[in-house]
Amino acid sequence: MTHKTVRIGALTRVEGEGALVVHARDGRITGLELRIYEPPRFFEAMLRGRGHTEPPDITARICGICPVAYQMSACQAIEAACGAEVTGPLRDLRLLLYYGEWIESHALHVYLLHAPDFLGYDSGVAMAADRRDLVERGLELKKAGNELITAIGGRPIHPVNVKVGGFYRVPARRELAPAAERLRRARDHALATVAWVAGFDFPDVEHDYRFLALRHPGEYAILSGTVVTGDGYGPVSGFEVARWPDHVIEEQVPHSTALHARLDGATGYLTGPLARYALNSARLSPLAREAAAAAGLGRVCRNPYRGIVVRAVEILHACDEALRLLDGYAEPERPCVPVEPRPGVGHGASEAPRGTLYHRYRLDDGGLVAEADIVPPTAQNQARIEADLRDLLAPRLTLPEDELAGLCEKAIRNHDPCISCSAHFLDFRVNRG
Amino acid sequence: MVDRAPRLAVWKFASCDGCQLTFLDCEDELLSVAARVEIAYFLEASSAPGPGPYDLSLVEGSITTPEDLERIRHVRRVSKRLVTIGACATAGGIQALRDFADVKEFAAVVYARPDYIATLDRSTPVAAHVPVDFELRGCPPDRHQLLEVISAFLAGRRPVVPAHSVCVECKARGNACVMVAHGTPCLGPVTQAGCGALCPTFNRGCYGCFGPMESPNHASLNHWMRGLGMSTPELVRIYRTYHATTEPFRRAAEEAQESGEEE
Amino acid sequence: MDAVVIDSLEPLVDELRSRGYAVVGPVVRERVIRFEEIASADRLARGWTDVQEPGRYRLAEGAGEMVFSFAASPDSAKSYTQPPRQTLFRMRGEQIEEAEEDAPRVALLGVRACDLAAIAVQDRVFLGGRHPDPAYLRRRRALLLVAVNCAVPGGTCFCVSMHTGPRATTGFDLALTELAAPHRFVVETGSERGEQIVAALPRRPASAEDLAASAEVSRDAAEHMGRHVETEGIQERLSAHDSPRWTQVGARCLTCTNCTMVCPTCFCTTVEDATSFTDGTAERIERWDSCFTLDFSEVNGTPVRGSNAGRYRQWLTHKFSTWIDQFGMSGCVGCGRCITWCPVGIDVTEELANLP
Amino acid sequence: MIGGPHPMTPALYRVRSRRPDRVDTVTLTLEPLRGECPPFHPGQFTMLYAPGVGEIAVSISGRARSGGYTQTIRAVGAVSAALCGKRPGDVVGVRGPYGQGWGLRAAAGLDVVVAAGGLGLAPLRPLVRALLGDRCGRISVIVGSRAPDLLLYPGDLARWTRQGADVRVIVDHPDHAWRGPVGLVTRLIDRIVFEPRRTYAFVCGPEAMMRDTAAELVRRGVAPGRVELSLERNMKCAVARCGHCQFGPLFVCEDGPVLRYDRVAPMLAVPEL
Ligand SMILES: Cc1cc2nc3c(=O)[nH]c(=O)nc-3n(C[C@H](O)[C@H](O)[C@H](O)COP(=O)(O)OP(=O)(O)OC[C@H]3O[C@@H](n4cnc5c(N)ncnc54)[C@H](O)[C@@H]3O)c2cc1C
Ligand code: SF4
Ligand code: SF4
Ligand code: SF4
Repeated sequence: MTHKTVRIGALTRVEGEGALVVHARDGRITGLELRIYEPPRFFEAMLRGRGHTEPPDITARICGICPVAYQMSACQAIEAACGAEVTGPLRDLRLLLYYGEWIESHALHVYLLHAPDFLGYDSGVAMAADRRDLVERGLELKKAGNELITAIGGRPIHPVNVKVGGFYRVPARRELAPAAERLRRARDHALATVAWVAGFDFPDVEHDYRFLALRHPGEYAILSGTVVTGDGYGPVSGFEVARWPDHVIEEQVPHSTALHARLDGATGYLTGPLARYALNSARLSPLAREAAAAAGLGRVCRNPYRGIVVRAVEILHACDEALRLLDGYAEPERPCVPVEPRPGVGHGASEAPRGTLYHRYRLDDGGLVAEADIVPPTAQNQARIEADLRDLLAPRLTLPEDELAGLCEKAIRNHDPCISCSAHFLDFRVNRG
Repeated sequence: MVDRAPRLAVWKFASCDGCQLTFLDCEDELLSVAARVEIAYFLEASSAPGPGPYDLSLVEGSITTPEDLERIRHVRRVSKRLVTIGACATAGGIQALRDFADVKEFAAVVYARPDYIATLDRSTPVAAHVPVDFELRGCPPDRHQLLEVISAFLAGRRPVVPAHSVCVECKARGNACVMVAHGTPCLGPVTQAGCGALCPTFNRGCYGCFGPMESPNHASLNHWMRGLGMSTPELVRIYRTYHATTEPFRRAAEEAQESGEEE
Repeated sequence: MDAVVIDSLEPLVDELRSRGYAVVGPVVRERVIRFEEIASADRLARGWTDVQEPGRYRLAEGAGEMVFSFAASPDSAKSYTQPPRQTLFRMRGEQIEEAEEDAPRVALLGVRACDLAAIAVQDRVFLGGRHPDPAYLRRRRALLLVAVNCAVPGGTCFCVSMHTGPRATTGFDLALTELAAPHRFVVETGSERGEQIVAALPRRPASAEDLAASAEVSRDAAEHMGRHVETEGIQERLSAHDSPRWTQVGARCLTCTNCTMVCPTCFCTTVEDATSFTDGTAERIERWDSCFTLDFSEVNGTPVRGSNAGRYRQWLTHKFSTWIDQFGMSGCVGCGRCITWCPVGIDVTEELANLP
Repeated sequence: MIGGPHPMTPALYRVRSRRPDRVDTVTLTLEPLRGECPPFHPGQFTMLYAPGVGEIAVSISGRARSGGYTQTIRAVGAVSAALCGKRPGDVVGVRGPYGQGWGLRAAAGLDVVVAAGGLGLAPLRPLVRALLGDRCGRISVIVGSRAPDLLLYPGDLARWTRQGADVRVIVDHPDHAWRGPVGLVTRLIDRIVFEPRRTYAFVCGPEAMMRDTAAELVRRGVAPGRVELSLERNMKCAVARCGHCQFGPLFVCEDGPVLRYDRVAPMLAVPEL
């Protein structure tokens, strides 16, 4: 009888703190726990009693990597609860801000966190010693995203200009000009990035994923849409964001401060770039679609390692679309639409760089938050990541442990899990029961 | 003595990762910094953590679990200088709102099995447990200030991180006061500078994310902001966000409550 | 040159621009009258006025075609004479080089008599002592001043008390008085530069009625000062260092520095050091500072003026009393900015009136 | 006409020699890279710039034989520590000399009391040297030091005694070897001989020490107009433009640092002035 334990004490090059423990006996995996030991921060509990204007700023603090995603989902959920809607140029400005975050976050992941895996470096900085040109290109891309967020939101992390109903102040066209200038160069970098990462050596792995993403009639959905699910081959089914609680249920597992999500009773679905691409690739900008085809992505990509290519394509799409919006930008007439609080429930979802991010709020008679519920992407993906790891390890258990550990870390990084986000969601109905 | 590059470590406790990301957001300077210092421990950015001791440790996040309490002592032991960055590490962060509530009830709201969750009753700043050489404020800290702390450390000078109010930067930036001109309540006068007066620049009142300035006069400001239409609960909430448990903001919220009762 | 009349500001703005001046004039931005660069006279804040009181400023609709129907803007000439932040020098290895920041030619259109008086105060501070500042002189020479005689003093103005206005008598290149029905400007010249510019404008000589109307504007303005200060015996009154009044105002003061930042004569600065990661260059920067910060008076790790009362007393006594000892003139020109822009409405005139 | 360098731009000087005085204190000799050291009056100070770290006010404690300034610096913070760490050959920035020095001439023909607390001896050192050089009256030098091993310039003190001055030292915290008096420097006033109505006094040290010493001398009959103190205030520019060192109507940098007690006594009595 042989016992084997693979341990990764602290996952590196992921956002937040996690660890992995795998137990095997007689060549069979008996336990696999992706542990999220990110300390619990109790956001949903803290949100109770706060004003209806506060969740965008407060929930931004859940994650410094994708604060805009939190702000957008929160705003939309509250606007929905209050019967308000942000449309037209103000919505475009929100999209622009969001594209900035996509570019920034994806560039960070592609260049500084993920690419070193394929090229055999410990870090982006180590990679810069040999390939400074590449790292500089990545940093320039990242900076282009950050500048766009800064021009609209004030700063890249926890932007200050986002408000329920729109913005506090809308930037003048001339204030956006430098960011647009930089984006033009970034678009070229993004094109080069797709070609570059497409040439990496990818293990030949495919999983039969069940995907979940937002879908929007006119856009490669980021800011809003309906929820669609499917396997990429067959037809998709969908539901309104407001029906989310009927379909997605979370449960707590003992080894983690995060919860696992189930979709219509089944665990292990995937959200994020692969899901978006599989369900919405037809809506990518023409330039991004071409680049994806040239990179050999096909219509659906089921190889998690190729996630890096999809991310690169999404950077390109974001640059391209942001430029289109910037070129047509006319300063909105007013910075925000009025949002009068009223008792009720609102749901909001948007596509964070790592996947669908859902918020739900119930406001009380005084316009204060009575309940809050947040389901971040990594929590949804955790079970699926564990499944990926089982598939990866099962045939390789004879390999030395440190080699296995290395393989696992890479497989986890494929999904760019943002562990900071995953440590704080719940479903009130479950807990109330 | 052999001249070697100073060794830098970046540590994370309960936080959103934003402060560390601020470091990675220094796109123009990152590689120059990496050339001057050895980034010896930075889990988010590197899978080759070098062993201690470290010349400079940047610590993000607050102390909220029994294990972290142990870990921060370890960090102190292996660090020559320890600089805390961000609201969580310097003030307990937003998660310190648990201090005003019952953490067990909080856990019960969030988790079906709160017994699985190991957590402390309070979220505390690093300085509550170990000596800290410098505290850099902000939720998140300002990129330029972060670089300034690192370069001041390298040059052996006191970092240029003034403790005066946001107003100083607001005026140097050429803003008109949003409170005076628009009647928008603003915490700028009681908040420490550093952000470059971002919120007023975007026509918004400061919400205090850099924490209390050196000599905050919240009683006077509260009185004025009431005149601008803020209610007692609104006043209490605005101080109870990212720096809620710092002494001045804690007192500011209490003052608002007390003066609210008088009226 | 005798006073002339012009009907429009357009040729004046164009002429100034053609002479290489960036024209900076009053415009409406974010519901406040601000001074910023304009490309044409259309941009000016025509038809707007302001309502100013302690701690409160509101833009309001003014008299139709009038361009200058408002009082002091939060912007004074200070940002141009003494920028908020300047690099002093850079040092690399054993080389030191002064940062000769260029002094672009700027025409300030719409400065008031109090602003001119403030510039005179700054001239005394930066040029009149033992260590004159060549950089200040460069900027000062590059500044062309087109004054406007105040017609509508604000609720916080008291230039009459400080003997600095409302009429511009000296220190300008050009001085305008805006008159209504018909809308026109009486232009006086105060320098050779000013005369050359006027000579290039379409103009006609000012008639006796024009001049009388212009004088009437100032007489009327002088009668509508929002505030008053008794300057007689002011130094004696301010020597009451232990008055309970200081504690009272200290309880209201936020030590936020706004009053000193908007004051056109407050000149205090501090220095910062910076070092570059890439080439080791060291830089010294001078930036606005304020006697309301704790660092300002720190000696051996403790501030000399730790209390709010102590800091407020320093500001008020310096402005109105010890400034006279130091520079032979008052540090206050009566523009009222510190009253309007104090976030909690502390009023220097009221504080002075309440001293024993 | 106004031209030339900006008043905030230092001249570059090279550290010629460095002498550690005690654990935290160092005396540097500084010589200009170009040209000569300008003349100075005892009691004046310079602004010393440690490149990239900052600039602080430091009194001139003497002129070296080579013509350079000697300046004694105690490491209390970043800038002073950086200056203390400078080695021969290093370059620093120097502005000045600045300020009003000691009223050497006013003391002519009178008994002189020189009272120093700690580092306050630094600006008094060139004064005592000058006094000993050109006059023959009674000179008493009383020095307070926190501990015996923190005493500054022991060699100078011995030399001054040989040259006829009455030099006395008192410490706060004696060690076993200490045989001298213990306590505050004011206690030494009892032990020295001077004719109060014909005495001129120069005092430098922590503000409380100066206040007490001056008050004691005046109580004994020394005219307040014949007591000089050297004040310390926060200084960023030393040329009356940064505003930091204001003391009532005075700019300590230009009107001081040496000021007559009759002028400043009422102001020293006002808290937070
Ligand atoms: C006229 C004059 C003469 C002086 N002569 C000497 C001398 O001969 N030898 C000596 O060792 N010291 C002298 N000092 C004191 C010396 O200037 C301070 O010790 C020094 O400024 C401390 O700066 P730091 O950066 O090392 O310390 P920090 O405490 O880190 O100082 C930080 C900041 O505070 C300010 N600051 C703190 N203390 C003082 C102070 N006492 N005066 C002015 N600014 C201060 C500095 O500007 C500095 O930027 C003198 C001061 C004055 C005003
Ligand atoms: S203005 Fe205030 S709340 Fe806004 S970024 Fe600055 S410190 Fe934070
Ligand atoms: S003290 Fe106030 S009124 Fe006087 S000049 Fe300054 S800002 Fe204007
Ligand atoms: S007087 Fe007013 S503006 Fe000046 S520091 Fe005090 S509160 Fe701020």
